[in-house]
Amino acid sequence: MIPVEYYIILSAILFAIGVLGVLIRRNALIIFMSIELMLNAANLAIVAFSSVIQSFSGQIFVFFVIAVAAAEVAVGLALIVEIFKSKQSIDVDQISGLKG
Amino acid sequence: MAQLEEVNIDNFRHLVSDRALSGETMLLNMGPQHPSTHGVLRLLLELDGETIINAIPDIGYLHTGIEKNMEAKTYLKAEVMTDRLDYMNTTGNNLAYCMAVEKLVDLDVPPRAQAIRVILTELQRIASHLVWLGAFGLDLAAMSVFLYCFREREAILDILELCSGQRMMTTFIRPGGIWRDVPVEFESAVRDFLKMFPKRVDEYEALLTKNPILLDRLVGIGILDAATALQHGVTGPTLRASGVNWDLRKARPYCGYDQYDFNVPVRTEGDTFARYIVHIEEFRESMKIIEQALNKLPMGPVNSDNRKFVPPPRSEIGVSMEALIHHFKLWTEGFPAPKASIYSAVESPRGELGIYLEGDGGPKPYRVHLRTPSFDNLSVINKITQGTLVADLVAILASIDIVLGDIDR
Amino acid sequence: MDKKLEPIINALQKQFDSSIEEFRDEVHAFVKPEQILDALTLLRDKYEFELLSALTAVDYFPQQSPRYHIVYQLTSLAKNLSVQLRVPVNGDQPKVPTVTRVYEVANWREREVADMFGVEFEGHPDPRRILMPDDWDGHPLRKDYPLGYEEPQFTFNFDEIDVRKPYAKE
Amino acid sequence: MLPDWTLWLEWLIKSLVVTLALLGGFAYLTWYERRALARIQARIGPNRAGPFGLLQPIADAVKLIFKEELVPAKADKIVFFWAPVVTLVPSIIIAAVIPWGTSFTAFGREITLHVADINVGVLYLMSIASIAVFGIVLAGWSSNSKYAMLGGLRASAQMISYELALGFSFATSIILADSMRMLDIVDAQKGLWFVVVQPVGAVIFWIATLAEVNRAPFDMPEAEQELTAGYHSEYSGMKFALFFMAEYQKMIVISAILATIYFGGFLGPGVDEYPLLGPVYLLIKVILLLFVMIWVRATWPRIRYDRLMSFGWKIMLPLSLAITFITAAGILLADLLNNQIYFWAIPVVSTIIGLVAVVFIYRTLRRLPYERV
Amino acid sequence: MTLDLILFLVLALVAIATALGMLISRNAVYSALFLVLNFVTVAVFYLLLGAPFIAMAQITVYAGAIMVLFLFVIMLLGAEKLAPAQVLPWQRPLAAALAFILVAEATYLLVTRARPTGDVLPPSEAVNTMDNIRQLGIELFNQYLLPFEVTSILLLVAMVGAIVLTNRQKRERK
Repeated sequence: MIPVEYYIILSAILFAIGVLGVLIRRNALIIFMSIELMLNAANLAIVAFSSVIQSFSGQIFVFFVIAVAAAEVAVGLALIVEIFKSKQSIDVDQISGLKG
Repeated sequence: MAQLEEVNIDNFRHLVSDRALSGETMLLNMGPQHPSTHGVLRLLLELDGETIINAIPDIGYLHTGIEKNMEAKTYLKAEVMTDRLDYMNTTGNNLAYCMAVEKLVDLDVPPRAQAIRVILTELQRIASHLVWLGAFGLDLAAMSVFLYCFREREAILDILELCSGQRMMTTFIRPGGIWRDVPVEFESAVRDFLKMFPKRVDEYEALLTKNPILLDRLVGIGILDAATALQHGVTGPTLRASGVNWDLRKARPYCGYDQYDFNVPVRTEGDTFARYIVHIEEFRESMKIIEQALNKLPMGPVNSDNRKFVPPPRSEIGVSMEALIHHFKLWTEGFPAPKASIYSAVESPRGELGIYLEGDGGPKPYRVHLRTPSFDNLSVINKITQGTLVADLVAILASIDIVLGDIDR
Repeated sequence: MDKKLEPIINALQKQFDSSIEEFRDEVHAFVKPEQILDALTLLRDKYEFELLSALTAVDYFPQQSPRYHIVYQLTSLAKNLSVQLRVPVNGDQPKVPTVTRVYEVANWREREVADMFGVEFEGHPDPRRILMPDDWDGHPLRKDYPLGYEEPQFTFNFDEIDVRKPYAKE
Repeated sequence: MLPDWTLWLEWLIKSLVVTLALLGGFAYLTWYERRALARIQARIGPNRAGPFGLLQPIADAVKLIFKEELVPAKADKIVFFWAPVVTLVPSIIIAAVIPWGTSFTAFGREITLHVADINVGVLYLMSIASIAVFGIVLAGWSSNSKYAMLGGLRASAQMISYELALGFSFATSIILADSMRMLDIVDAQKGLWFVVVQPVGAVIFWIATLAEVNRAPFDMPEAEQELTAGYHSEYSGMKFALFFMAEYQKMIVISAILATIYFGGFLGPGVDEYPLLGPVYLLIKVILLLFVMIWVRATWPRIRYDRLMSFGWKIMLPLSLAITFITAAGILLADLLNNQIYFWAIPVVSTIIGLVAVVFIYRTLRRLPYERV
Repeated sequence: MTLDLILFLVLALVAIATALGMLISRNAVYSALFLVLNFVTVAVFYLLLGAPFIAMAQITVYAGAIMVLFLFVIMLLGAEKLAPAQVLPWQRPLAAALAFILVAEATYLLVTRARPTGDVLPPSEAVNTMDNIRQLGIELFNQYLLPFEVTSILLLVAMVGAIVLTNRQKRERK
């Protein structure tokens, strides 16, 4: 028997690591990956709760999150590729201007 | 991918586009060790993704200095060098060289020798086209065709072995005729081949010609128009696939090609598939020529009786003092040729094989230049591959039929 | 001489003052280096010599002037004719204008002649060596190019020759 | 809580059997392919080592083991080492859900003839297939060679594109069987193989698997005439053997999957009485399907890369969507109106759609200037 | 210590280690690979929690599609490594401290305030009660039909957006 708190703590740790990645890394791709990690941490908590209350709603919610994440990655990576092509870099410190 | 430091760009900076310098396009070395460069050819590709911006050939890896070597040998002995030229068309090279020597010293060849020369060179043409077709199929990953083609080529090599004792480097055609008369089995061997081969050509066609994937790979790829082809000195099947009806066998008949009835296959499309079709049709035309030559093969001597240039047959040496002297003189010292130059060309499987031969009155050629068709045919590759994909480059390269021995000499 | 060739040869003689040589039905017309571009353009455009079949050179060493003959073998597909232009070039600093603009096939052929004979083709778009390695010394088809002979290596002189052999040793 | 030790033992033995069968199958598939290719190409093939060359795979293995392994100087050593492993593992574990029989009784217990009977078996196949691409991408990247890189990128783009068509033809059989469990899918085919109901689905599945395992005519990633050997250009020795192994195991596994979801899996006459016949039937089906793969390799030229991609997206994807829809609609109508006519309309309509696709492909071929040839 | 707990702890360790690996790897390819491992581990958690469908979707979509896309982009751009630039000396410790506070806060809030009742189901039981894909599908297509359709439109929009963003020829023509 695993108390659901364990899952929640794990999820919080993973989420915090994701936040840390967004804060300290400058590579736009790794920042993007950190965001994915945070989404995953949230998903994990949702599925854990869903298991506790024995309802499918949580799983369905996670299913939607995964679908949205796929859409987000498609657009986000396209943006990063375009930024790289115009700036020759994906260092977020250098991508500060709003005009290309 | 900024990986320019791996290639020294200084030597060919003027050949690639500006985008290569900024690293926007990729430079890729194709060869000298690469399965589909048909020998040791290096192509420096400038790629945008997989689209070819520039394909710069780099040749010379097989350069053996044949022209220089031939200057150091007598006219008779220099002939063996020509076998090593285009190793897919050895008898054809011999023929070109012998015709050049015959023209330089004004030597006649008896009709039987002419007919045998025609049969052998046409057989060799089929063999060369077979290797072409096999390699072409292999480059498109139709691997069975390769083995089928080599099976048939084997039959031709057997016929060559029957005549000369050698399978590839035959040196069977000699100035003034041929080395010796063909054996009695020759005719039946060639007839067997003629009987078997048409069905095999149909088989290749069944495997390839209407295959949708093959059509997709070939039609409209690597289009070479007639004007560009002539500008680049392209000859042979590649030129004929671009709509120019130019075949030295028809235009300037030699060896009695005018007695035979055959067509010169011409396609106007100029793409890779047209080159394929021309090659396939040439199988059939060559078979026609061989059959006719075999049917009216005249009897008689196979060598000119001009003993000043042609060594006497072995049988005479034992009984004739004069023959012995001629034999000795011709093989040690050689015969003198006039101080003049000639250019003589034949139609090799790849195009116009021209020999520029200059004598200085002595027994050795003063200058031999071999105008080899693959050399000029390859020079067009950059023109016709621009804008195609790497996969197309392989098909185009295979279709223009290069032999590196022919290019580098 | 072929009847159809006569007007062409006459035009060459008139326009470029070229001398004519004939041997076994082949016609050689001599032109000066500075005229070669015009002569080839004339032959290509007016007399339909579409194909430059061969472009090579001959070295008449020890003779100094003209030491080289650059040979242009032209073929007319339309008329089924051939003619050869020869350009005598002086021995020291041999220079000929490039004909790449008239016949593109000359690009590689001229590179080959430059590689083998050291004749410079002025204005050539890609003046690299073609057959010999880039760092090669000398021009092999010149008659004064030293011929290398290699002494046969037998058991009795194996080590002696091995020392002199130019391969990489440890 | 803990399963008793005999169950553990049973699992262990079954996993070992599957793994070893795949390893041995790989070895003898190379022999089979070489012999079959040789027969097609009018030659003999390996016949020196042992009777009929049967020991040839062993000789090859010994050679590869003792071969020197080269690591390119600028390669990423860690990834370069792991890439073959990452390629090989999915090709073995994917076989876990394939049932090779029902069950039989031995040693006083019932032994089921499959390693894992999970109820999302088909989804498992999909997810393992989707991570198989990693090894290839990593091999291409870590070799630090442009050819390998191009091969790796080609492979992954190709596998991702064809996964969709593959997924839809999985979906078709799921709809037909009304379950994602592999055993249920096989059971549903008692009396009627799905290939009869949905022939187009089987064809699409087969074409997509050819692309998925990089076999001719879709062997773009390793097109040796273009990219020397693609992503494994720089590999030698045992690491190369691992890639080779992965490719051939994928061939076997994917043929087994095709046999399972469209050709009735282990079903065959008498399999109910003698469950041990199941693996035999499956093996026969796999061998026949493998032969078709080899046959195709011997006959067809390689398709061009951009055509392959457009074929995947423009033909395979819409076609597989269409047949999924037709199948679902047919079953729904048959259920609602209680009329089997609609069920039998599925093969008819799908075949018509498939023929339309073939005609479309045929019309778009660039062959018009050569109509008279 | 039951078997479940041991399994959980090991997997949790792996998940945290791979997440940290993602965070500190110098090479973006390594980061991506660590993240793939992390996603696979999370998928195993889903299996333990009796959500096999989500687990498989996680592997297929996250590991098989999204991360491959990431790898693609990293390799295409050649952006494995960034040139080192000056880092503010206090940035990293501050970020770490903030992250720690975040963990503490989240744990505290989630565990004390929003305390859910009960434990998660053990795997053996979860398989029996929760593992009903048919039920999941029915619920998805009845109760959540609208969100489902909206998601599909979202995916379509994202696809069009990605294609428009990267379609260079069109822009060059303009």
